[in-house]
Amino acid sequence: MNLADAFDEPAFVPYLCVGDPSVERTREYVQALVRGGADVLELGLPFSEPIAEGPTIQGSVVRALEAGTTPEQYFEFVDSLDVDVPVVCMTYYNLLYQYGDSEAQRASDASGEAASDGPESFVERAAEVGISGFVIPDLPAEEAGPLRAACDDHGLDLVFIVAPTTEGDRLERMVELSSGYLYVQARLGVTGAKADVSDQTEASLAKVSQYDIPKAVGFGVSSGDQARHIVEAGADGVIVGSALVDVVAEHGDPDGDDVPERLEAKARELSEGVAAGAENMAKPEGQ
Amino acid sequence: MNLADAFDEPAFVPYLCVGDPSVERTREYVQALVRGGADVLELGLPFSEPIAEGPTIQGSVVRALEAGTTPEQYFEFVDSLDVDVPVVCMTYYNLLYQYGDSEAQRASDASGEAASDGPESFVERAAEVGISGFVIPDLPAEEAGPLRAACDDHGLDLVFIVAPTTEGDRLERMVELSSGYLYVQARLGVTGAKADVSDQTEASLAKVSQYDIPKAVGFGVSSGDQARHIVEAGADGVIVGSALVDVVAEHGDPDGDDVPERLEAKARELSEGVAAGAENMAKPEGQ
Amino acid sequence: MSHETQRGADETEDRDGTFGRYGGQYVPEALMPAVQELEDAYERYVLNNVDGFVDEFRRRLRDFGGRPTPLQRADRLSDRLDREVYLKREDLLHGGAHKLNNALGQVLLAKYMGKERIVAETGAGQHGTATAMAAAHLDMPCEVYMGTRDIQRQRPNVFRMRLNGSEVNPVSAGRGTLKEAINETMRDWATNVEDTHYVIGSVVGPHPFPEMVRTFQSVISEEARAQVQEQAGQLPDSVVACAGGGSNTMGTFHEFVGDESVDLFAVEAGGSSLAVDEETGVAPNSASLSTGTEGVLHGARTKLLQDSDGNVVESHSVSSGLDYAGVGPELAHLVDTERVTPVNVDDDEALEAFHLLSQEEGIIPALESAHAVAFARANPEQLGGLTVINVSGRGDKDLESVIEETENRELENAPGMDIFERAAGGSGGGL
Amino acid sequence: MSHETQRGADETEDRDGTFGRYGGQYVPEALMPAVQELEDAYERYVLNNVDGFVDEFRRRLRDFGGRPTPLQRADRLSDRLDREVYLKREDLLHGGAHKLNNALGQVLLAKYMGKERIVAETGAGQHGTATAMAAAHLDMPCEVYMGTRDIQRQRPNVFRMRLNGSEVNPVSAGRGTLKEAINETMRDWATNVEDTHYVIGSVVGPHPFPEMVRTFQSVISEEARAQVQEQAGQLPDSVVACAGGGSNTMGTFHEFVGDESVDLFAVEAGGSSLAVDEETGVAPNSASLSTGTEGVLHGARTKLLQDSDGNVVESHSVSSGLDYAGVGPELAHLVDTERVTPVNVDDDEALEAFHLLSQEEGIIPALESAHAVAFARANPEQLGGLTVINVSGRGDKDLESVIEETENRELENAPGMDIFERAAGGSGGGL
Ligand SMILES: Cc1ncc(COP(=O)(O)O)c(C=O)c1O
Ligand SMILES: Cc1ncc(COP(=O)(O)O)c(C=O)c1O
Repeated sequence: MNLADAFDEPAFVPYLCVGDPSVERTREYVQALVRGGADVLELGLPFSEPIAEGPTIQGSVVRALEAGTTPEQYFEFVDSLDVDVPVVCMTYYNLLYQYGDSEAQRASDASGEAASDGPESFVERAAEVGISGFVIPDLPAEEAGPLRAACDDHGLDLVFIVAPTTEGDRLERMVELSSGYLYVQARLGVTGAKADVSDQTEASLAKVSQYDIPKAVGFGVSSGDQARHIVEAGADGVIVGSALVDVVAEHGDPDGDDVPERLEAKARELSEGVAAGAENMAKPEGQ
Repeated sequence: MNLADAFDEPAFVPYLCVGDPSVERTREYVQALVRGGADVLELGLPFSEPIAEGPTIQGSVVRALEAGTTPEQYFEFVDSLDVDVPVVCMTYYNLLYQYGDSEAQRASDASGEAASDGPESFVERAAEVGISGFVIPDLPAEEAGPLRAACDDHGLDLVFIVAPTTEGDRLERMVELSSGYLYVQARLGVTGAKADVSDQTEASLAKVSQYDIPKAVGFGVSSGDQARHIVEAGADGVIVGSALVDVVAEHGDPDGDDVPERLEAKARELSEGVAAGAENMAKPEGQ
Repeated sequence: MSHETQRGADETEDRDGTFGRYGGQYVPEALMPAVQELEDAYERYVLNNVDGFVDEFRRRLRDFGGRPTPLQRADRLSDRLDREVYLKREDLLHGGAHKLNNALGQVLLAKYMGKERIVAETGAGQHGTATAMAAAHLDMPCEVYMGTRDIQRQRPNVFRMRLNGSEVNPVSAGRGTLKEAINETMRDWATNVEDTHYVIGSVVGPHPFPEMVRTFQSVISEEARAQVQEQAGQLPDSVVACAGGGSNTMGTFHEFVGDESVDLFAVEAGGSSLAVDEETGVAPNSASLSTGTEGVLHGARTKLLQDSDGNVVESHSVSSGLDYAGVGPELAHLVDTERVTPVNVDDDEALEAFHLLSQEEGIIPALESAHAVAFARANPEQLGGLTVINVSGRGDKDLESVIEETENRELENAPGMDIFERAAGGSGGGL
Repeated sequence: MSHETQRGADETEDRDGTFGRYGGQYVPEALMPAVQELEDAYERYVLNNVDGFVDEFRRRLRDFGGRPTPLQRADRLSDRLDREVYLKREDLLHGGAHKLNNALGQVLLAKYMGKERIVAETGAGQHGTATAMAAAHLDMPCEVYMGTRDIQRQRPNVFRMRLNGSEVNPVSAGRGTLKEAINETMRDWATNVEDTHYVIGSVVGPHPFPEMVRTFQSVISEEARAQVQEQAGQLPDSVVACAGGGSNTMGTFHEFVGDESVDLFAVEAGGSSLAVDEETGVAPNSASLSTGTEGVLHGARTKLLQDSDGNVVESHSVSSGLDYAGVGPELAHLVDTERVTPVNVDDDEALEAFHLLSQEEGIIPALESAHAVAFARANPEQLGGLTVINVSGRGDKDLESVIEETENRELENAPGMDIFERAAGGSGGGL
């Protein structure tokens, strides 16, 4: 499914890290999110150095790694996922970079030269399992050439994050390189649920409003109310991670806990917030 | 009593530190030593920095200071001592130097200038209580001018220690300055009982044999046998400290222990050793 | 954007802050403007001495830092190895390690840039203390991130940072060591990027850090190269430095890179074994140059210790300053091009060299630096007739751990430490 | 025998190794030949540079010791005190204090004299570690006497001596501190005088020690006098140094003694009070210049803390390196002649100055040196327009005790140390 199309109406984009606490439970959670109104899924592939994440998502990543989640398991999981919304893979560049090096190959070339052939194999495999695009927080436009090319080859989108600090030429270049949507970072810092919507949000949206690409706002969104405000401010989508991971973090007995129910409820709150915002936008004040 | 006269026959010179464990007990001990055959008494006045003493005598000095022994108590003790042998005061120079400064005087002159008038008052007081002479281990000939003069003024002897390292001009000068007897140090180092008599002893005695002053050997003598050997080697006296202090160190209940008896027995062993050596010296091998 | 280094052309550096296949700027978008601002400031102040930055830096290095540090002929080591051995004495720099060269440079640069706050990561605490000292000296508020485990292991350095007025922020993620502290500092920087400068502790991180840190540290080889020629009348046949991130390494090598006759040895921590335990995701070593593979870590493409998926593994070394899974990109490149020879020594050899230098030269080296000495000691024939070894720091910070590690092993030459029991027994006193 | 000092006439010294009414050679007869042999060797090698002793000494001070040490303008302290404040950075000398100047000189001299063994006393452990380093460097067996109590209080320095290959002999007599360690070292020397040299740790003891140690330490003022003229274009109006035995003091003052316009302040440890408790025989201070009286201690006539009988009392200071009941005879004489002004600061002021220098200048000073800073801080009007303060050592050795002492007081500016609990609590992590 074309990623950009998912934003025809303002979209709710939940994030979860795959493998926390297990791949099987992630499946239940994802289904709950879809039931709750998810329009796009950002699914994290856990990496050992999640430098763009705050404590909540870090914790989730650590649990997923401790559960032994590997890129291959991730791909199989997405492959077997029976949902009707596009999936975006969120991870860090080293995992793309390493993918496809067999251990044998690595051992035969301990010097590290030519051990890696870049992100090509990873993208190929992602395409195979039906992934629509990528968000790679440690890959700025400057270093994205090889991945952009591989994505183009395989018809995948590459989503860039526009930070409050992004301006001028860099902004131009990033918008140019971005496909699917623009990830508009609502505040400086790292991921994490906050009680208010940053003042930055409107300014950030304003500076990209002229570009013809869907804009999804993330970093710190935690309530339906916030989601509504963001959409009212002109966003085409709202990305929510930590507020959902907070629910996952409370998981208990795999057969008995109510995490899926609570995830679904939270997702519904958020997606309804998005929808309410969209409705208001149809009114006069709308841009 | 003239100190030199005490060495007409080879003399046994025991040392004890006054005030260990109390001035009163020292009195009993001293009487026991005299019963055991002491010809001269070296009585230590305890000083906080006994740098020439080994662990045994250090221990005794510390106990005496802890018991609160002061120079004035020492003088009163010697004054009241009812024995028939000359007493030599063994202590360190700072106590001589400070004596007679009243606290009031000191306080009125906190800068320290002219606070001390040298050893004069100390020597005067020593003469008053009947002390015959001094051994001051940290006062070499080079620094002894003022004390020598004060001793001359009051008719007291000043005994210098000739070390194994003392030679040539310094030896000459020390013999010249010395009166009463020469303290011949048997070995390098500090006081302390040893199981053998140092090879040094004979050499040390040989190097002073030409001088017309009694020679008493000390540092390390602990048995009657050693005492005999030393006298046979030409000594006019044998000084014994640590071996006696070892006995004192075992004191117990002040009314019930047998320290005086054991001191007397040890003194008898030593004085008999001295006497036996003297007898052998009367024979042909004698010098 | 291609930079000329301060002292002439640099053969190892390509365009855009890369060194051959290594380097780059793999950082979150929020940091890119800061990274670029830093590139500009680096060019302006450090490379072009605008506003007299370089003059002030050098003056402060001298007056505050104690530069130049001596180059000392090691008499007994020279006898033992039967060749001329010279020691570059970075242990005498203020703070006790080469780290101040960089920390002072960066804090001063932050001041020139108008930044109002410093953050830094630290592992063993050496970079943290150097940064705290520089920040106190230059009146800049400073916060240092440090793993909770390292905080407990490196108490004296924590005290020193606090005494210098820095905040120390505990990081409990992961094993609570350096790698996590770097992650956390990046997060702080990403949050406060507008008024904050991140003083990174080695020649790692996104461009321009690797080049900039190397430039600040190159004062080591600048001095050493002149000193050895003055004292010995010749260039050395070899130069030896330990390599964790590689800042003392690049600092010691840089001015010799163009001297083809000089062999350069980067000594990594072999730890207890060179293998990686895939099961536990732990490498019992920190030998990323010798055994690592290419990847992206902390903002740069470089050689690193990782599992087959690309997750970074925990490294290990008896020396916490070498205990890092990555290495500077320039050093990785110099190894690929065979200009630098990567070697390693294990924990035991490093401890033995620590004792050797302490006993025979009267210099208690940092355990990091002891690795360099250990390599020289074990491989004298590779050194040529004259070698310069960098003593990157002093060992005061390592006393407790050396005693502990020594007790657990059979080491040549290690002195006994029963003195404390003897002193407590209260025998002593008297001869 | 009267000596000329190396650098011209010396106005404070009279014949026979006395300074006015102070000095002399009050030692057991067994030591007199050794003391005289040392006088001869001092004249021969140190004063007359026979066999190139002085050249070798200076070369080793440079290459091994790290001389010259910087003279640094203290920017923030200058602002605070509203005058020019310069710091002489002896904290950067190898080993972390000025002590090496003397230890290296004496161990080298012992070598020139053909001695085969070194003994030394130590209190805080700074002189012991300096001697152990010098002995390792020059391949001389070394034994250091140290009180049992100091051994327990100064663990890191004990480790360092052991690591340098020295024996550490516990002394349990008395309170188990410096005074007893000196006594015991004298005893060892008296026993082994023929092949052994006693490396005394300050400008105390029998002649020629006070003069010789001062000569070795005078490199401090030699450098500082030239540096201040070069950097500030003038002589200072005052020079400030702490005084325990007085070696850093005399070293810092010596070359300025002839400069009549320069005020010299010797800062003693006021401890908790300037009184002496006659009852317990303890002085809760170490201010022998300010409150001591003339007497004989450790081989010299000087000012010392004693009771009315002449027994030496135990001194006290928060800074163990100042915790000594005597003081060098030359310094006592310079005080009597009013060339040097004796002053003192108490424990609290010293601790506050410790924190001030750590936080505002990025230099963690030894607690001893903090006394000098504390005096300057409290009495800026006495300093004139430009002052030089000697930072005699670094504070790494004092970290634990400063933390402890700080916790027991209300001090201006002291940083909190709850970091360890926070780190143990394991919260941290994340922003
Ligand atoms: C003394 C010392 N040497 C070496 C290192 C290793 O760092 P680098 O490889 O960056 O020089 C450290 C790091 O803490 C250190 O403290
Ligand atoms: C750093 C430092 N300063 C000063 C002193 C005091 O000694 P002195 O008065 O001899 O310089 C010591 C003694 O240990 C010391 O370690």
